[in-house]
Amino acid sequence: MRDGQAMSRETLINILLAAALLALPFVAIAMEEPFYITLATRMAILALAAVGLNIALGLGGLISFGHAAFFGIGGYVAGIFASHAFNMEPMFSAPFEFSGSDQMPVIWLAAMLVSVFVAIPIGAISLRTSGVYFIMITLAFAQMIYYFAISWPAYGGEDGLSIITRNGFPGVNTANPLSFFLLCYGVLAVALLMFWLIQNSRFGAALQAGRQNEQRLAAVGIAPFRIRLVAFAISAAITGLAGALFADLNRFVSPSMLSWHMSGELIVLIILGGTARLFGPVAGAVLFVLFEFALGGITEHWQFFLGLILLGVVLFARGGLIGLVAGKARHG
Amino acid sequence: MSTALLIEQILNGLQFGVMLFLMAAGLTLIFGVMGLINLAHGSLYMIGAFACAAVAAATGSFWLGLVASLAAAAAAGALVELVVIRRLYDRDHLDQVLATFALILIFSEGTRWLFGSFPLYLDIPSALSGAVQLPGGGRYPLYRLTIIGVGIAVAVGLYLLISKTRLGMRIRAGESDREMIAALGVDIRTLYTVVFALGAALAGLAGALVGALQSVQVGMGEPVLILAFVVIVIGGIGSIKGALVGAILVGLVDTLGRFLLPKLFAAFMGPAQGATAGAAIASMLIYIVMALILAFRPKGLFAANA
Amino acid sequence: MKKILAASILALSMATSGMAYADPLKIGMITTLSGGGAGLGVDARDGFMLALKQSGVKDIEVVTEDDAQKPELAVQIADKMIQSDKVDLLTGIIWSNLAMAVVPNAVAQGKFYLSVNAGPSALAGAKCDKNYFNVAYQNDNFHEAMGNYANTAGYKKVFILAPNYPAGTDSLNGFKRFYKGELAGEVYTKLGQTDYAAEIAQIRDSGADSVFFFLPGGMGIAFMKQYAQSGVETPVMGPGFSFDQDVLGAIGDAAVGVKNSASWSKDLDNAANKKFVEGFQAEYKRLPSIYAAQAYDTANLIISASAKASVKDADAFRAALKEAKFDSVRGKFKFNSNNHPIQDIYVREVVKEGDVLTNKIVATSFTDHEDAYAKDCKM
Amino acid sequence: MADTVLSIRDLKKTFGALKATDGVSIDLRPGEIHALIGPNGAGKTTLIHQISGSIKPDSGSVHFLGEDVSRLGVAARARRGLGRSFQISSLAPEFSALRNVMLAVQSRQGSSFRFFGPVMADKSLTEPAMAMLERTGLAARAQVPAAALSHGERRQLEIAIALALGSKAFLFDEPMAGMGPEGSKALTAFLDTLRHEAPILLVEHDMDAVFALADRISVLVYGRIIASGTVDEIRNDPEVRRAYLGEAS
Repeated sequence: MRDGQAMSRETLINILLAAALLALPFVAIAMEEPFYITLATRMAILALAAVGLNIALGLGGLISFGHAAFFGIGGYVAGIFASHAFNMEPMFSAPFEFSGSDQMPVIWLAAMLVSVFVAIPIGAISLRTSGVYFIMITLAFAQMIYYFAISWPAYGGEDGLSIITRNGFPGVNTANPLSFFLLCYGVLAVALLMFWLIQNSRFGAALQAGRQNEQRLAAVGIAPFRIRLVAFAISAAITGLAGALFADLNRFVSPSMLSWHMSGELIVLIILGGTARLFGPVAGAVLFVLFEFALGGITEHWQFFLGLILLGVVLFARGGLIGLVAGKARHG
Repeated sequence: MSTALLIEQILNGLQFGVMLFLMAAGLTLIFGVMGLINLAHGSLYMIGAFACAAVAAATGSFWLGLVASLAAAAAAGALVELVVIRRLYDRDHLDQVLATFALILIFSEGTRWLFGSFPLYLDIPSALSGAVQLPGGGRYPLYRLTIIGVGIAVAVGLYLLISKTRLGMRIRAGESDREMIAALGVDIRTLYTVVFALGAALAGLAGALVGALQSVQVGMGEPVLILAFVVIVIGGIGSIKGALVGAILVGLVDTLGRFLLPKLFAAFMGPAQGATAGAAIASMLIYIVMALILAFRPKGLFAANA
Repeated sequence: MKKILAASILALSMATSGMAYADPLKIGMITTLSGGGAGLGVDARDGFMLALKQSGVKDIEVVTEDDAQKPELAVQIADKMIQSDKVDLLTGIIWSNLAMAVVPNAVAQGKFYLSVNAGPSALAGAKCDKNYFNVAYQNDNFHEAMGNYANTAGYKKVFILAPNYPAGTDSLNGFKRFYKGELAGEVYTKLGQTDYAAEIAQIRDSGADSVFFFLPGGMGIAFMKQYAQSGVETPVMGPGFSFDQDVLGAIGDAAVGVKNSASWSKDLDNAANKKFVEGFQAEYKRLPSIYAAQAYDTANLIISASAKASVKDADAFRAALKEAKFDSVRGKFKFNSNNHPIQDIYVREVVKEGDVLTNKIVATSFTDHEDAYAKDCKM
Repeated sequence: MADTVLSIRDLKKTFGALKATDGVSIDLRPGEIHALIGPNGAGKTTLIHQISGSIKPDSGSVHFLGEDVSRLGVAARARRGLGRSFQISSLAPEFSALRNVMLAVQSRQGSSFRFFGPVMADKSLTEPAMAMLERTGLAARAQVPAAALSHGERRQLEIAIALALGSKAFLFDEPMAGMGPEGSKALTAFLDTLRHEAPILLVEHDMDAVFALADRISVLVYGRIIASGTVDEIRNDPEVRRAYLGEAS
């Protein structure tokens, strides 16, 4: 029963990871290092974005090199809504007048809807291709949106858009770093639960079968295209939600959230933690933010060492952090 | 708009396309033979440019620099293949993306460590300065014409190499059947190293040629890398012919789009508005073209294995 | 009573020796030290540190971190410096988009921010803040100066060119604000574009009598090299960024003779500048750029203010900053109502001194120039 | 056409200069096993691909249960009850044998867009799947990942999946390939009973099995059906003997 042991070990690691991330801000308060709360929030939000990508990439085998598009779209929804609400200018007047919102539930919903709205045409075209073509066409769409954001003057273009005060959430003082962290952590927990449910559902079975063998999926009468398109849209919605939170964390959104580096980083988070693992994105985000933070403080050439570490992970730690500690991926 | 200007812009598009071809040829060759996605191809381009600039500054000769750029990029390529890339052939694309993404970080920061933070100087050789009279009254820089010539020469050279030589036969065999080539007694590991070094050398050559036109600085390879990927995807991954056609297409579309779209928009929206709106669409144009082509031909124009 | 007296005597003695301070001051410097834009950040950091070293002050501590030219990373570093390192004051950002990300947050948390380079229009106008001081310029200033210069130089038909992003459109708007002639063409290029053959062909075709361009960093280097190689003879001008010490080496002789605008030049004749240029060359074995000069001024402004007031007394410290009583390498320097400089802007020409390309001042475009946004600033 | 389950009319497909399928017409009637034989490279697998929908023919039609399915994709044809096994086993390798079959059960039930409810706890999926594994003799291997199954077991699993789909016709592409004599014998017996559930279009090289099972045989050579008839007719057809059997003997 090696598999059984590995499974329980992975569960144990997942629990430890979840507890550690939750504990970090409280440790920060005890140590009087409030910045670590920000760091923990960043970890939670990046993990959330990667959980979204993990649905497409981990479960569906759809290597999207353009998920920054949805991350940025979510961010811009938060920024644009907030700026209209702040200036009390209507965003549009027909069919009804709408002046943005500074309430997170409204913004989150909009971020997810807009992401899905954009993901469906992108997915519908991209999913006609596969392999490297899919990687590159998703990148191309993200680049289109990136250049559009840079040259669109209405919302700051390259300069980006500031969110003057962090958007609110009913009953929560979001300006308090700890409260905002807990909010993000809660969203992450819900997303992880959703990922787990999907992974074990009928939809998840079809999605994963499609990754393993597209021909087989079609031969049992399930069209891979529709399954994948829905997965791509769900994936985009979660990453878009993360983008909205990221904008609120930084109180700022700019086209760099849409850049191909960002897409690359999201992929890095997943592989670093362990592809298609429930907590892979969490492990990846925690590690990546720690590396970035610790190395940036040590040397000006931190990117050089970050590169070396990433390379080491790919070459010698297949299956990422969780794979390294928990053993081979489970079957089933 | 005069005919001379249009001819000049078409030549500009051609030159840009040829430059992209030098990048894309190596990328598509490496993908076709080894099935590897190499994001670090832009770093090899940068290495070529830095090697050329450094050697040209030390010796005063652009030509020595050019030789150095080929040597340095090929050496870097071979080294990377031996140390890192060869472990990635039987991995999925995901691992390849991450590993070569990591290589970009290492190469970029490593280069800055070595050469400092300021852009380097590299000018075109005096023998190639000046302009050539075009039919129709225009003038065109000799150096850019030379780049077009080099690109065509490389295209012909690659064609001959692949269709007429033993190495080319092995490359073709490697593309279609890896096991067969191993059975033929060809040392496939050496073949892969050679192909990778060849692709790297082409990138280095492009870097050196373009370095004389542009700024030799860290990160210069990344925009070109993305364009080169667009090119090979449009052309059909693994196809040298596709890379050539895709490169020329992207070069022409991008150059003419930048030139014509703002004029078009200005006719409707007025000069200042039209200039920004036209420029915005122009910057997205090649990606739009790529999406359109893939929507109708999901494996590009000349898919190698169709 | 005795203690206070002793302290004030101490302070007085230090003030006279030019190294006075009231309280320890911790500065967070966020700047670009990696990637393609690292040259500017390195110069800014070096200029800043040179001023601290020359002054000999001991109680100013600087923590420096690399923002990799990424806004999100800059925000994170700013948060860390404010929350963990407990800095009193932030500075160092080169790029406008990073400044827009960091500055509003930093001042909202009651910290001071002193800009060594970026001067986006929003922060000069509607979004100005009492704790935000720009020691460099407002983004439009150098472009306005070139627009004004184009008139005096007698240009009637200028072709203008900038990347398609906010600083690019601001730049061309700044130029047009003062330029009175007609435009031979107005072109926006892709941000990060490296091949300008198509644009140069248009310039040649347009019949322009001169070209004004704003293409920061590698874009400007590429444009100038290609322009020189194209054989087009139309004179070129631009803001000083594309002709400063950090990039001149890479452009080469193609830059010689080009007119450009800046608030500072190596040959400005004043004691502070002399001390700066000589000190910089001795310390770093290269000529300083305008980024180094602006950062050097920023450091000296901070030193002058901290000698007068403790940073813990924000109102007093702010007043001391606003007085701007320091020896600027730009000769004269004072703040406008929106905490942006009122200063002279010069026209410089690229010249060759021995083997080294550098600038010399040939004209003064503006005297005591203010930016166009001060009226929108309600402080 | 009321008594034909599957009716293929005049299919044509060329790859470049190669005529892979050159005007093929085949019928499959209720309760029969129709064997398709032919030398290597005759175009048998290409033909199966066109019938199942993974390759588009240049011209011709495929009718299934009286409906023209020529324009439908693989999944749509499978949903209508066209079950197939592959020449080279095609399974979800990381999934257990049970989950591979459950996927077919899930498809037959018609809902793959359920995002909640763990499949392994869903008796409406596990029980029918388990029943199919029992029928094909794989029950003991239910929890083994498909990748770890033996060659013969994978063949059996493919058939279990086709059964679970509730197929109304089977396309089996060389199900005996790579099986030992024991396995072949068992499978032959199994297919013999299966024909009463749904007719089978059988591509097979094992001539003993073909002659034991087939009601009718069609011989495909260079993309053309050169002969079609009962076992005896085919055995005695001079053209077949020359083109195909002659080569074999």
